[in-house]
Amino acid sequence: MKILYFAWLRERVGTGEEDVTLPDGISTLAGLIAWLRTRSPGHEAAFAAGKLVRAAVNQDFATPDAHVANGDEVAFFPPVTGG
Amino acid sequence: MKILYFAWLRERVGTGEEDVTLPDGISTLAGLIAWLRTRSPGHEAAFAAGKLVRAAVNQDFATPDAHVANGDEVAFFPPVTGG
Amino acid sequence: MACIRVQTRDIDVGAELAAVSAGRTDIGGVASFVGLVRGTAAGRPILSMTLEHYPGMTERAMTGIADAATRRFQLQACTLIHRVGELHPGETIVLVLAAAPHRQAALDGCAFLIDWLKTSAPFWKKEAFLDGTSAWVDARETDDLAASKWSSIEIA
Amino acid sequence: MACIRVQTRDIDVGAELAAVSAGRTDIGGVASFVGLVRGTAAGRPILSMTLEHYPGMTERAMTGIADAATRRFQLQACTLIHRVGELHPGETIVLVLAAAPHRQAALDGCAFLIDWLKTSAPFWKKEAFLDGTSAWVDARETDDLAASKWSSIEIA
Repeated sequence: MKILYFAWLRERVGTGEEDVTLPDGISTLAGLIAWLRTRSPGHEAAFAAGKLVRAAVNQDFATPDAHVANGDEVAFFPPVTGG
Repeated sequence: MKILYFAWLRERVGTGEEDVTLPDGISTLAGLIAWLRTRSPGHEAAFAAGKLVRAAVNQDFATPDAHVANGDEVAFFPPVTGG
Repeated sequence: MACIRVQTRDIDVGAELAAVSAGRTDIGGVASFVGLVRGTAAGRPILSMTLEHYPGMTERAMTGIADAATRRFQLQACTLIHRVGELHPGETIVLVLAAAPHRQAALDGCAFLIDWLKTSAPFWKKEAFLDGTSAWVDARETDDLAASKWSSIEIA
Repeated sequence: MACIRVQTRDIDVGAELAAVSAGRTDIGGVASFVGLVRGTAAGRPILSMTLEHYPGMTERAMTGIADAATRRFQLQACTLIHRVGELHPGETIVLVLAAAPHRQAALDGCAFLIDWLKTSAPFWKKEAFLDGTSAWVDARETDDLAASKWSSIEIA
């Protein structure tokens, strides 16, 4: 699955995009985040911001209980600040 | 004093501007209107619209009890419809 | 910082907007309203619309409205341009611009200015219809209501 | 009738406004909001501001907002243009246009669009200060409140 990072999440993780294979047993956004945090200190630093991290699954805003599967595009970013 | 007419008041009176000398004893806008109505059938037709006539004395919106004197600029017009 | 004009020529909205913010970096937002001549009135096709004003008093009224909006919404700049003379469907009648550090003041200032301009500035419209007739436009009660909402907020 | 764009180049407000009303005589008013880069943030001088977006999702979100506004305010046309990349103080960040037969719908549609654009479209701003430091802009609670007032009206 494709994982995208924006703004300061991108800077902390160190990349804007990575391709990962979802481990068996993970099927929710919350599970995906818990697993991604273990991938590097940068990932851990990005997700440590907790409540300030927003997510989208296949370009729709998503909550932690959202279903995720290989083939999905999942993005993580801070609260939006455009306009 | 200078009297100005705008929009359909101008069309009914037949002129946009006239110079008049205020007769003795008239000192309010209401008195001026009563006198102007007697000047021609066109004036009468213009002021017959009654509540639809607005007025300004020296370029400020004015009510019937407003004081008027020779030297003033008095204008009559319908409710505004700009914008 | 108010720009007030009554003119027969067309209004260049881009140029007016640029003029408001030229050389400044303190403005956060500019809200605007552009009024256009519609092709029909109460379903009847219009050939043209002629706008008349009261030279002198009209500009004074517009200046008064601009000053009131500037004080009330702490505007950094505002522009009121109203056309007069004969206009045709699709043409611009009026432009209002309100600039402020943040968007809510700019949006509110713009709405205030156009509401008051419609109810308090001495302009009169006459519509010429395609069938050869013409008629002065009647003042609309909804316009007076739109302007009066600002007064009640001011008192509250 | 919605025009949605994310672009790096400057926004020509006059041209976008002309495009909305070109060849039409049914539009009575066009309300707009232009957002500009201010020269300071919390009192600190800014050198530049860099805007990032999520290609694909951002345009989808903007289209969704435009469709919602069009339905809700019966807009005849609307335009949402947001810039990305490096911008400098005084430059235009965003343009919103809302066209309707009467002014209130245009004004309300415009306010709705900019409130939602600020709270729901995936854009992120980073400010570079004159002193060499830089920081991502925090989301402001007042923006969420401005957008939420529309939801409560919808329910009422």
